Amino acid sequence: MQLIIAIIKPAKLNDVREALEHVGCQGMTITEVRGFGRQKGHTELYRGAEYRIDFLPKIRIDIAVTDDQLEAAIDAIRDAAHTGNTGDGKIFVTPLSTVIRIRTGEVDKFAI
Amino acid sequence: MQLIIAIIKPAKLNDVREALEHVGCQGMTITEVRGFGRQKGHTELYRGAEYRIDFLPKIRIDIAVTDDQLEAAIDAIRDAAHTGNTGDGKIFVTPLSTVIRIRTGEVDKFAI
Amino acid sequence: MQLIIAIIKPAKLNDVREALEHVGCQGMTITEVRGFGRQKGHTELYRGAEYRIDFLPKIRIDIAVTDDQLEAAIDAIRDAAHTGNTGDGKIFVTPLSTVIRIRTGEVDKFAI
Amino acid sequence: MTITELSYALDTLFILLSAALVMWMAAGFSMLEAGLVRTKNTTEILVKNILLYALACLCYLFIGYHLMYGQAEINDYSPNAYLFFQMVFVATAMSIVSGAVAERMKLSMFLVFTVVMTSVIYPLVGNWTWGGGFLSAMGFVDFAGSGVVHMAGASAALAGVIILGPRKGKYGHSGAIYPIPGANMPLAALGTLILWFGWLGFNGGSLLSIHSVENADTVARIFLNTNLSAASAAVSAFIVTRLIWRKADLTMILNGVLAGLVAITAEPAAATVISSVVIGGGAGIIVVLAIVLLDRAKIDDPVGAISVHGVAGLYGLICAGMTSASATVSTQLIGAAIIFSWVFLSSLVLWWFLAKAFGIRLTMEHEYIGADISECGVEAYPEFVTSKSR
Amino acid sequence: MTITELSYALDTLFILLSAALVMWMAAGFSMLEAGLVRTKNTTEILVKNILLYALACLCYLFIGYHLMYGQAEINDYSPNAYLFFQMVFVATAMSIVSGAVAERMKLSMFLVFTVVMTSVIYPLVGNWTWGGGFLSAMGFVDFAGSGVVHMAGASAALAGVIILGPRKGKYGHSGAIYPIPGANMPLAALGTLILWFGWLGFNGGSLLSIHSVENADTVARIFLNTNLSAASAAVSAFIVTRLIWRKADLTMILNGVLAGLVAITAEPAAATVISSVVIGGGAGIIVVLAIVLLDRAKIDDPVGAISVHGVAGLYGLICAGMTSASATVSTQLIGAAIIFSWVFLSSLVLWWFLAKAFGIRLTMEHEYIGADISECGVEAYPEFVTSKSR
Amino acid sequence: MTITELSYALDTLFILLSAALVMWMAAGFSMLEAGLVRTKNTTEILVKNILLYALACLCYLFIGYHLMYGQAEINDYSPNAYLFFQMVFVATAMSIVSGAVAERMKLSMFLVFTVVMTSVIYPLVGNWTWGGGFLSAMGFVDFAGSGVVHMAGASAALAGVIILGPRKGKYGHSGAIYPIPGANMPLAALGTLILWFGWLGFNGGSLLSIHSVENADTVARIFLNTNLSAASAAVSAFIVTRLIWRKADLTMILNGVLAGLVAITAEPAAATVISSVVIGGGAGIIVVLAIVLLDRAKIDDPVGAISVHGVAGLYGLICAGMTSASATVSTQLIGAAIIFSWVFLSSLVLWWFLAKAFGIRLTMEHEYIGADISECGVEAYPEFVTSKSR
Ligand SMILES: Nc1ncnc2c1ncn2[C@@H]1O[C@H](COP(=O)(O)OP(=O)(O)O)[C@@H](O)[C@H]1O
Ligand SMILES: Nc1ncnc2c1ncn2[C@@H]1O[C@H](COP(=O)(O)OP(=O)(O)O)[C@@H](O)[C@H]1O
Ligand SMILES: Nc1ncnc2c1ncn2[C@@H]1O[C@H](COP(=O)(O)OP(=O)(O)O)[C@@H](O)[C@H]1O
Repeated sequence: MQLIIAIIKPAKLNDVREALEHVGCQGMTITEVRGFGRQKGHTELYRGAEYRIDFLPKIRIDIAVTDDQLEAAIDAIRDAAHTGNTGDGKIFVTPLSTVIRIRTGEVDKFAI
Repeated sequence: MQLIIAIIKPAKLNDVREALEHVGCQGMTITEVRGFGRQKGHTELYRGAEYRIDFLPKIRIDIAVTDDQLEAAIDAIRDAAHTGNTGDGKIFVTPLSTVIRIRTGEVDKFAI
Repeated sequence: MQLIIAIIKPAKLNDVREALEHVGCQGMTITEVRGFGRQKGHTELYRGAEYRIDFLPKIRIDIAVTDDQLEAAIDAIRDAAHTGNTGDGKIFVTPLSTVIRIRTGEVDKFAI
Repeated sequence: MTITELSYALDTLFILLSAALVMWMAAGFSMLEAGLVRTKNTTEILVKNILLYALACLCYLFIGYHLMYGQAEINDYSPNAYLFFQMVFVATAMSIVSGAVAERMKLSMFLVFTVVMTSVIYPLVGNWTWGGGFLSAMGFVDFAGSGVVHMAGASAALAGVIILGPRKGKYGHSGAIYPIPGANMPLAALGTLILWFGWLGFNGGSLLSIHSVENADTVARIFLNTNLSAASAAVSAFIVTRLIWRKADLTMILNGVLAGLVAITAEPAAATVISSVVIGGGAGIIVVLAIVLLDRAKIDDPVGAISVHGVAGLYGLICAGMTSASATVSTQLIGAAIIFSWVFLSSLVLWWFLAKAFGIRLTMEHEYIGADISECGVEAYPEFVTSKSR
Repeated sequence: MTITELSYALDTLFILLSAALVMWMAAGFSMLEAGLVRTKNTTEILVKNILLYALACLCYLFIGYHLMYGQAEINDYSPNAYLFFQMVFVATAMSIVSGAVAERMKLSMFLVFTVVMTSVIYPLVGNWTWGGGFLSAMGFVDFAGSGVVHMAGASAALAGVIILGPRKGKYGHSGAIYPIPGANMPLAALGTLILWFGWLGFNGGSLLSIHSVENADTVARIFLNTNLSAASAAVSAFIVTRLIWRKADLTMILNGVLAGLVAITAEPAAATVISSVVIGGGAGIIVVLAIVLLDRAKIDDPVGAISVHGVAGLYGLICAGMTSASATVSTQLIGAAIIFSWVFLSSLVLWWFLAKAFGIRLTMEHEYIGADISECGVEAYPEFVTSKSR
Repeated sequence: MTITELSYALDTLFILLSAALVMWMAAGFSMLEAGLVRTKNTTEILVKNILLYALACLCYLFIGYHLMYGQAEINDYSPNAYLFFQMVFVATAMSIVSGAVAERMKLSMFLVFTVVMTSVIYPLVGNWTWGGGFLSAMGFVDFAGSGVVHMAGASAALAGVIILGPRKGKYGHSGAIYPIPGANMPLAALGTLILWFGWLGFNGGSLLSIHSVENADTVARIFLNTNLSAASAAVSAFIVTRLIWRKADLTMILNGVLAGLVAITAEPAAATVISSVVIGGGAGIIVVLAIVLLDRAKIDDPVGAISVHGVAGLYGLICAGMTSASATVSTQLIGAAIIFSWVFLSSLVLWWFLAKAFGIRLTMEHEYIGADISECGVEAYPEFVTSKSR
């Protein structure tokens, strides 16, 4: 099993969620994060002093998938989150050794 | 070493924390997240228009453990977070290659 | 490729970001989290009842690096986040099998 | 144009502006209570406060006023100004209840109670004291309503809290008390300051006349004393809090201010500046202790309404027995007992009946997700992440 | 000192305090609108509200007042009190516009519109009705401005919304309507309560005189009726909302309150208490339906200003045709049509011209990141995580 | 009932309502300051504001008033109304200090300073100017307190800031200036609008009499001019900000409004509408520049109190030298210098003594975690995640 961590633009959350549901992913966890990267931040002003905001709002999606779902899920995220502008975000994949569903105690692929 | 990522109901945080302390885990990091899964969301109303909220508040616990703590920690979380209703959450485990305590520079199992 | 997860004191975010840029890391994602550990929390008071706050504000930095950047990045974080007091935080490293840049579709080390 | 006409106009203006200030207290209660409940119950407490104000006005207009004053003869100022002033007073009594039963009561049952309270329960008390009834005949003094409005509201609240029980998670096994911090301190402070401001109209306007030198002096004394009692209570509540817990607990100071206001309300005109400072100072201390003791007694009152309006109201009535020329402490105690008994018992019966017949408490599930979603469908800060996506 | 002098002083005081309450309504609109827009547009709506108030005062002083009243002869009270009272009224009309066009209009263009609206468009309507112009000659009645202020403001807003289009993401393909919840319900409730309070001065002060028994009685009736209409509208809006959606939608109740206030404004003095309750009750129902229908018609009005001030304003004018002795429903309809046509058409031309010449809408990029950053450079809660690091 | 009685009553009512509006300014300062500090210092600034108001009332009652007015002979209105009005003025002066020293001063030391400031430092200035002292004898004019209240408060604040030093992280090595954005712009805007509203009473009430045609006209002029100066300053501050930074910085506009209010306060009665607009316009520009320059000079004033009340206060005194018939610019400058010297130096000595003897600054640890937790034990939004678990 694999854990996909996707950092996307907040505006794309609904599209990505729908794309993921479409390829059979029925669970995911999202976090409001701030990203730093090539995308330029913006300047803010406070009482005559300007300052840069480099960390921009992003959404992080954590989604555990079985090995055979992996490719479809990645493709779904990439396509749905894509705008072509800097700041579209990244997808990271890391292996999972165990997955447990707390309610039933089911493990691994039955738990995803 | 392993990193346990547990998604639980917010109401269960205190119980889980106590259960983890009980099995010897003295550190953890929590994040307020939103989960999407089998648990139904609810309908909200705004100026005559109804809309669904599918993402429900959850707590994510990240906890690094040594390999021999792993099983006890997982059991502790599973038992403490269990209510039997949908939305109880999931536990994911992923390997850690390195752990460092910033204050002392200690590494790996001494750093957990 | 490796994913570094660093938990640091909020006051150290700017220093750590600069140190990371210095060693060539141009992207990172941060999350506001709460940490529980050896650092003592504090007591709060509400209408005559005292209660402990054990979870303290921390910043979590997620940063994907290539294998050869790993050491430099870890050192940068450790040095910049260090104050010597409890609560300085921890660094965890976990392997990444895939990295994708959504904007371009580039993968792995080209995507970092 | 005659001088009597002008006096009529002046008194009418005075009453109307005072009434407007009392109306504005509705915003004070709304903000105070919204600040002291948890986020998940914020929208609902706002709905309750606005609807109780609206219902109180209507019920009092059609029923309560007639019970309270019958056919009052009013010649010195506009009768409608008088009606408006009395009307906004009722809402105050009811606002006290909403805070104490917050976070766990069904909106519908609260509104039913509001109708009965403002149509019947409160107007009868008002009649006995201000409508020429037996309490005033007895010599009982309650100038602007420490008892009639505040203690009465608190008595109804106490009955409600007893029938309702504490919020889930407030009290643990073996006597543990868990604080449930409110959501928003700036709102609570704003609400308190609104109440302080509005209270000048509440107490000042209760003289209902300013047209002579004597009355003008009395009104000025009332404004001054009301302000001083609140100020003094703020300081004494701060000192007690600091002595006991070594910290300046804002919510205790806010409750102190309100207790000072409630306490002076029974007789703001007769007190000297010194006695106002003393009365307020006592109120600030008493309310802090009352809050702690009620919490120990497992009376769960999220905003401290019972301590602020009930305990400090009773204390104010007793003080009035000392400062007022016409009353004695014992008459005041008897009057207080009568008001308490009537309001508490009638409310208890009503709450009990509603509880049996329909249930007054939210289901556990609804209490858990919060009254905002279950009763109103709107969260306090509804702009969730997904809506940012547009 | 003569009795006439005293009467002069009393009326002046009455007008000044009423005007101060109307000034305070600027805070009401600010908070209401800040509560109903998204966080990313909060600072900008606050800037808009403060600047529109400021500009309205200045433009009206230098231009609007002269157009509206020419050389008014004022003897019974201070002419400057009158000027101040009229001045703060203008800002109210303009506040209505800011809410409806929120979240997508350029600040600069909004300010240009403000200048023209408060210098010319509104003063002409005022002149026709209150400055001795043809509408009053016709028998058209609008005591405190259901039409002149509220419907006029809403007409300008409607024109703006039509030229501007809806917020991005509000309406989907194939008729889908997406709610865009506002950021902060406590602020919205506070704003509404401020407006309720201030409206007593808005309607009461419009009599401009309290010095006789008759006038004092009229002012008292206005205060009472204004309050009752709002209360009744709150209850009826609640009932409708509860019946249709089974929930107590706070924002609908708030809009109900405001609709009740707007509706009674056309004739708060002639109505009996019963008719005030009925007028308010109708307003609360109408506004809920209007909001839903306008949304279906893809008129995107984030705060409901067009329904509250326009639809309920028109309804209030019609009601005045029934309660007032001097007006008929048909005169009222004709008057309403004239006001609407003038304000709507002149605004439409102006908005259209501004749109063609300079563009009135934020760029898509700016709308997306929010007007706070793009127009003001300051977020509503600017203390971002990195600043905590110090 | 005689006409003199009625006049007495009318003036008393006028003063009491004005005083109530000034009392309400306490809420304005509370919200403004709560909006401009960081979240971690919000509860504490609320505590400070409420306690300073309460202490100011008590200290002035027992000590300050006697120093300031001795045995004043008052016949035309109720002496207690006068006392109440004077009392609420003192709190205003002290509120200015709390904002400037925010986020780093110990609560206890602030309260000690409050006692001395409101018992002695301020009352002496008041005595010299309004109590028949040498400044008034000299021809110095300060109608409602641009100097006596505002510049005095700012001078005490400046001394405090100098002894206290800037907040940690505000100024970097080699002259870097880091903005420390405040927590809550809607609260800051609300606070400013409350102050605008209350200021009408502050300036208007200062005439202390409305009973004649002349006085009524003067009060009306004061209301009008006060409002116009604020409106004009809002616009000019906006224009300057937009020209320099191309953005509409809300906090600058808010400070502009306040500067306009402060500036007109020295002589709101003599100014024409045109000169009020000019005075306000100047104030709006000056305050923006002052804020930037003070920041460069490393005077760390989180809310801009020194610029708003000090710089605009001085400017207002100078303007009064031009608009007032009785004063000259040089008398005004001399008066300003005397007020500044006395308040600044006595405060400096007091702050310095307190700093040496007890320490006035929070420890670095406490400043870092925030005064809310270290001084009050209550966070501004204390409902942390773990409490959701119940
Ligand atoms: N090395 C990295 N580790 C973790 N997160 C990263 C990394 N690089 C980028 N990100 C995340 O991806 C987001 C988008 O990256 P950015 O460089 O701005 O745009 P793009 O990927 O289109 O070039 C960043 O805001 C950040 O949240
Ligand atoms: N595949 C997944 N990847 C990441 N998080 C998941 C996944 N599936 C479920 N979750 C998380 O677990 C929570 C509970 O899952 P849910 O399906 O609602 O209940 P249950 O696990 O009891 O069937 C979700 O809200 C979500 O946060
Ligand atoms: N085993 C762990 N797993 C995950 N996070 C941890 C763990 N131990 C500590 N942390 C995080 O590191 C932070 C600092 O740890 P703490 O024990 O307080 O200080 P120190 O590392 O200096 O001894 C904690 O607040 C928590 O967020």
